[in-house]
Amino acid sequence: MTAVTARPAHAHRNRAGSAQQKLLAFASLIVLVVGFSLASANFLTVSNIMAILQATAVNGVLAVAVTLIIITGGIDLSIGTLMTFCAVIAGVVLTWGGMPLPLGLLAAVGTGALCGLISGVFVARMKIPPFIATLGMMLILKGLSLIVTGTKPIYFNATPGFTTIAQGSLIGRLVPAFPVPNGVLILFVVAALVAWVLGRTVLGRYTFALGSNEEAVRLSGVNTDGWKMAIYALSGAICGIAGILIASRLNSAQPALGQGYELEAIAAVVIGGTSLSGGRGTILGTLIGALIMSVLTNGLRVMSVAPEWQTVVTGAIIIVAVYADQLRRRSAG
Amino acid sequence: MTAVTARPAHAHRNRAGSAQQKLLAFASLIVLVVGFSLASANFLTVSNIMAILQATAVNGVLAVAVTLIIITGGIDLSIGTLMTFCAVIAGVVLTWGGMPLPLGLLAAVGTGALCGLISGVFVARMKIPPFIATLGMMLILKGLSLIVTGTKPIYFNATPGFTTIAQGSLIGRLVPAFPVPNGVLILFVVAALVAWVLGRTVLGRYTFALGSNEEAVRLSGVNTDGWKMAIYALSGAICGIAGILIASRLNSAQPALGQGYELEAIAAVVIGGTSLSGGRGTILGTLIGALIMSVLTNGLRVMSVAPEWQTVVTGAIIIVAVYADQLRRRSAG
Amino acid sequence: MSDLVRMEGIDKRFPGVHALRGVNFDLRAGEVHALMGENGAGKSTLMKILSGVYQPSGGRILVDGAEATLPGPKAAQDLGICIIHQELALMRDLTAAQNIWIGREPRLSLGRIDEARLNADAAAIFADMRSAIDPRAEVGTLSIARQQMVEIAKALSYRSRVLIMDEPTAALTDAEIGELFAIIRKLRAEGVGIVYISHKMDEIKRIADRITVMRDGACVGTVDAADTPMSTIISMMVGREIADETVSIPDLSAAPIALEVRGLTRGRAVRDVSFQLRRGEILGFAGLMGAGRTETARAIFGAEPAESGEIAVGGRSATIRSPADAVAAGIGYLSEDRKHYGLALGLDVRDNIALASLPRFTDAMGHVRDGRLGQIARDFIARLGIRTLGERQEVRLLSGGNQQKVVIAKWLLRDCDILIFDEPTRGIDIGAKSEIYQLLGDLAAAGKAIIVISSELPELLRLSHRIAVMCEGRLTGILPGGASQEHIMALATQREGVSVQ
Amino acid sequence: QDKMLIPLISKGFQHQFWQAVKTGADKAGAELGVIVTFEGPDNETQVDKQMDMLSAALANNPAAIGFAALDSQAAIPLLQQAKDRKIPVVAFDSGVDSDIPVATAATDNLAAAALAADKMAALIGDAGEVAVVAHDQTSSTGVNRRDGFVNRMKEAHPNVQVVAVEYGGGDHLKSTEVTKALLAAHPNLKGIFGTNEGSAIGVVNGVRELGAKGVTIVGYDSGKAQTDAIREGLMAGAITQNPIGIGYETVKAAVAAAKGEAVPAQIDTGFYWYDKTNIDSPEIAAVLYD
Ligand SMILES: Nc1ncnc2c1ncn2[C@@H]1O[C@H](COP(=O)(O)OP(=O)(O)OP(=O)(O)O)[C@@H](O)[C@H]1O
Ligand SMILES: Nc1ncnc2c1ncn2[C@@H]1O[C@H](COP(=O)(O)OP(=O)(O)OP(=O)(O)O)[C@@H](O)[C@H]1O
Ligand SMILES: [Mg+2]
Ligand SMILES: [Mg+2]
Repeated sequence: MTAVTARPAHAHRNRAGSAQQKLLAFASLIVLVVGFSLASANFLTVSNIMAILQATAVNGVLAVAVTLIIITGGIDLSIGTLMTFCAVIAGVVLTWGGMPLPLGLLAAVGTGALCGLISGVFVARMKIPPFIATLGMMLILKGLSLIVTGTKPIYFNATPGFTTIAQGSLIGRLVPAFPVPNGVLILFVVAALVAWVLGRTVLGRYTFALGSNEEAVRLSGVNTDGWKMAIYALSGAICGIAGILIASRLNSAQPALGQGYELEAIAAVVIGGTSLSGGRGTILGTLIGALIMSVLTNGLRVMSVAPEWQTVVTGAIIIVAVYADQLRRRSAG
Repeated sequence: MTAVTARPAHAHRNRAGSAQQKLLAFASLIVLVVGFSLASANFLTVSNIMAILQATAVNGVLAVAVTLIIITGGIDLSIGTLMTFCAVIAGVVLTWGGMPLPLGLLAAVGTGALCGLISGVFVARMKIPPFIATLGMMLILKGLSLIVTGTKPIYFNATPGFTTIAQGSLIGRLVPAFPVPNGVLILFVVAALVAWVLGRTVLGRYTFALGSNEEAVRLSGVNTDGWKMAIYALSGAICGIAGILIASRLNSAQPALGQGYELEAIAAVVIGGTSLSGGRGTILGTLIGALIMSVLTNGLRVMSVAPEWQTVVTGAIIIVAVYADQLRRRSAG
Repeated sequence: MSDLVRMEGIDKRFPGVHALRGVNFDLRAGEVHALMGENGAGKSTLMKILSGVYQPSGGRILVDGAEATLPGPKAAQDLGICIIHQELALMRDLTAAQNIWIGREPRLSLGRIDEARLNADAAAIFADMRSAIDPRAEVGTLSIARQQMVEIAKALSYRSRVLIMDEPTAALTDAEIGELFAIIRKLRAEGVGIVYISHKMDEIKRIADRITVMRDGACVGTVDAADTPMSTIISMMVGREIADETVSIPDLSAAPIALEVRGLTRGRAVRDVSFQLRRGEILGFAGLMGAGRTETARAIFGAEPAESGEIAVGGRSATIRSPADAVAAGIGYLSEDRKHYGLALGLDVRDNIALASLPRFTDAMGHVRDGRLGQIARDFIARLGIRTLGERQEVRLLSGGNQQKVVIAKWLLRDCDILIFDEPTRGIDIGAKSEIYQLLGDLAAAGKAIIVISSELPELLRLSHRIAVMCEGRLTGILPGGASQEHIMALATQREGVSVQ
Repeated sequence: QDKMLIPLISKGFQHQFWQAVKTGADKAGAELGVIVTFEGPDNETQVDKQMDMLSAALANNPAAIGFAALDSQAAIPLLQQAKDRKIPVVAFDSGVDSDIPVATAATDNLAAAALAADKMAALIGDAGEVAVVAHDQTSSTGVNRRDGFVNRMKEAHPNVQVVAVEYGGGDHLKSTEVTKALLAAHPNLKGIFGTNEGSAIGVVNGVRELGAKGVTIVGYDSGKAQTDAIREGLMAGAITQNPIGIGYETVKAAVAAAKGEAVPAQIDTGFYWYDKTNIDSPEIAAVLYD
């Protein structure tokens, strides 16, 4: 995964194994699911599976957002507080402003894109290291959320249907036995879209190219700064979606929430096999990483493991899961 | 330390300009100090300066520890909880075990080195990305601190003189007008030692080389894994010192504290000009970064800025300070 | 004939370095204009200015007679100027085809990339070049030679009017060079102006119409290639004559065996390779691109340990699982890819030279004796003629050839008994080259055992006491020094079906 | 025969206060022969994490649930689910804005903090500048204790000015630095109120490190460091709730509700002022923890 080394010597071999490789990436996840099912009869129930999926939605969307940034070789610490800020703006528009629902959603996504763009300007134009630029943004947005709301949550009681965005279940209406929450549906749609952008479009191509060798891309005559800003803006817009999801889930914009969520999202990305040094990564991996995280937390809770032991076991399993993945890749390489 | 600084293109100018450059690196810090002094008469008092210095001690030591790791191109998220775990072990040895003080200190530093070594094994031998390896360690150590203590703080009332380690003032006894707390003295000693290690010893040389191009170092016949583990162990030992400092400051090992400290320490390192992609960095920069952070927090509080605005302003100033540094470097070539 | 490009009085200063001093240069349509000069003379810098990468500190650039400003690579591209950089500028995580078309992807609706066309177009260019590179292969997995082919393909894809090639053949073997020249001739016939930088004299003779020689950042002169003898050009470059020596093969039958390799195998790249190397011997390795020479060397060195086979050093069997093992056993390996495997670009010259030998300059406390190291670094700088501001200059700021010399210095300082040099003179100027040949000869005479892998047959013939030839991962034969090129080529193309097993 | 399962979803678990609640809950669990689990997020902002915990708790088909809501509204869908599945919910620590919980075992934080304000005013002669080092700007405990204190001062002690409210996140070290900055900014400060254990200890540390004289410290909750500080006279006194009682009563009510017995809707577990004089009295000693 280091930019230079550990690359399989032969490109063909690389590709032939890739389908099989992706299947194997599920391995850690499946081992976990099977393990918890054996350990507790309450784990593999429909309602608990739905709870796990619901718990994955917000972190998953954030992880998808930050995957984009990480593939460019950057990092974004502001995703958590940006999510909150977008939720707050939705609250301002809907509850305080009394505007119709679509406008609120648009405001949240637009705010996300704008803030992402600003981070992008810091990073691309002003050449501030992404860590610092987004650390600054994290603090600024955290403060702004508190300032705008006056440190009190904004509730969405005045907006009928707001909670169904994440909590309702379109699928459940069709297949009552399988009431997948809309939040999860949205996660999958967002993930599919971003995977498509990454895999098929120019923006995606430049995302990988920037992470691989930014100078080479610049020397090829590409407007690297512009594209980078676009990527940050897109990522910000996705954080806006995460903001809508969490607001809908909590029926409120909680201004103090958000910090710490970036770490979890980044962890999901890295567990999913995306390299922090940029240039490689997949959305599928990120989804699996996010699922591993929520299966782990939920499973340990359902097993009624003491919280301090939950922490220890989570840490150990994350290491083991990534190590197993590492071994697999090495043997596949 | 000269060996170590970010190097401009020209060796001669480098040497000639380096003193001036270092002075300039202080610029953001000095601007802040001057600004706050003008804004509030209560800022530049001896006791407030001592308070700022004291507030820098723990974060500064952690930042020095993580500087080593960052220069190798890695990251360490476990420094905060490792600090706590070391404090807890000191508590176990001193308060529960009733051992003499030096043994407690040794236990803390030894625990730090051992945990650092384990992270090093994860990273170097098992090729787990540092982010994941140390995220896992962070969780494991967080849980272990709670488990060992039974979630209750361990107090050091039974160890006379324990609080003077950080809170006493050797200098104050000699120069009563300038009662620099021992904690700060320890920070400076640790920083000087690490700067020496980085600038003058093989370990330091390999630290930079690993961050610059690990594969080239490996292909030079260097046992890169071994050196990397040594660096992580050294960094862990320094976290042990931070653990002693915080325990001495609070006269207790608080098992729940620690998470979140890593972000602040890493921020200090990056503000100090060390690149997260490895290969370059200075301890002096890290110290300045840590000072900038504590001057900023203290100054805004002394100015009685509303807490939510403190957050916003801190974020903005961090961005501006790093941007100014960026401009300075660019103009320096 | 009107000038396509005219550079007048170009000046370029880097902090502390006056890299170009009032250089004049012109390029006509339909010519190959060779740019020559020692390492660090300023060739790459001049061409980076022409391609918009650097901004000149003084002077002006005329394109089609009109003054042009080139604030960035894109501006140069828009004027039809394209460059193949000396230091490969590729995105290693992308495929060959994606690299070639970066910034100009064929698009469908919605910003989608027409991947099929992208690959087909790339395949067409490779086919034109008669190169067997898979457009879908990830560039990071390709050998340095193939990466260079990708760079060339990328430059060709621009169909530009001005094509600058900065040492395009440094890592190529004769076969590919032949194909490249065929392409260059075709482009020349189409009226493209080509700037060609190379340190390989024979190439210049074969392809150049005019030659401009640079020295110390200034222009020495421009001459017609056809009626200027090489010796004149060389003396213009280095200010002296270069003696054209030939190898004298010592009798080594009594010398002890330094290295013995038996049945070394690693995947398809290295298949059952066996040979012996005596002390005092220089064993050359010849082969076509991808023949497996680099892979063999890396297997011996433990960079990618072999799957099977034995290695004996000094008569004793050695277990080599890592480069550290190899170096401990007295084997050194200079990689063909200096940027990724040879140098820590962010460190200075001194630290790079010291990288493999630090423990020797360290006291019991772990303290590095920097004074001594600095002295040694300065010695090497003088001895190899490394053009640098000093031993504390960052290596990434050195010219390509000078970087190569730093890697050589690193291994010379390590003082291994067995030295494997993979393309040691890649990008090194003719004067320094002959000095390095001299140096290798001296090392052998002093009892070192040396393996030289080179894609330049003249170099191998000039250096080697014996020449091993590889093809498709197998060692197809070992010839005595001074063997004929035909003989070597026959072994190098001895494919499996043909060879008698 | 399976034992009843009573999960308690709290607002935290690492802090001593929550550990004391857990102690009480475990005690009741042992006495009543039920299994009690106890869990809470890392900090009081993580509303959605608490929802996930509640979901996981419901997955285990508990007999009843104890719940300390970080945000009442956010929990309503899950509480509704509990109600539909006939799982009684007992609110603890702070109430839930809903009729779903069958009982609420909580401290009135507003009133408790008002008591702290009265005590502080009395200690500083009913005049002068005071400040608050709070543990959280948004959680209900943080907000209520801050507001209870500040509002009481405004209403009943007009000569006492609350000149600053700062937040230390309940982190001992951060609260120490906050206190030192407060003292630098307001040299005339006569009193500081720390709104939970970490904040109160931070205030004590900060005052001690600066060697500031004449600063009256009032704390909240207990724990060894606080009781020590009170005994040594560094801290004038503190409010303590009855966390052990909260835990105990919560489980007791949950078990009763699960058995279909009637439970009182409000269980006031009370709060107390303690200082040097009454710290060892049996009534106070019973509600302190360390
Ligand atoms: N960015 C830079 N900063 C400082 N010095 C530089 C920089 N780029 C090049 N130089 C210096 O300018 C001089 C000319 O370098 P250039 O790369 O043009 O040489 P060259 O003729 O291409 O040599 P080679 O044959 O080795 O490739 C060298 O002394 C080099 O060290
Ligand atoms: N068409 C191809 N695309 C990608 N890799 C190839 C191709 N053909 C051969 N290879 C790989 O090239 C490697 C052998 O290259 P190696 O670098 O050892 O050769 P070499 O003789 O040093 O030649 P050179 O360095 O000049 O390319 C093997 O790993 C082989 O699998
Ligand atoms: Mg060059
Ligand atoms: Mg090769």
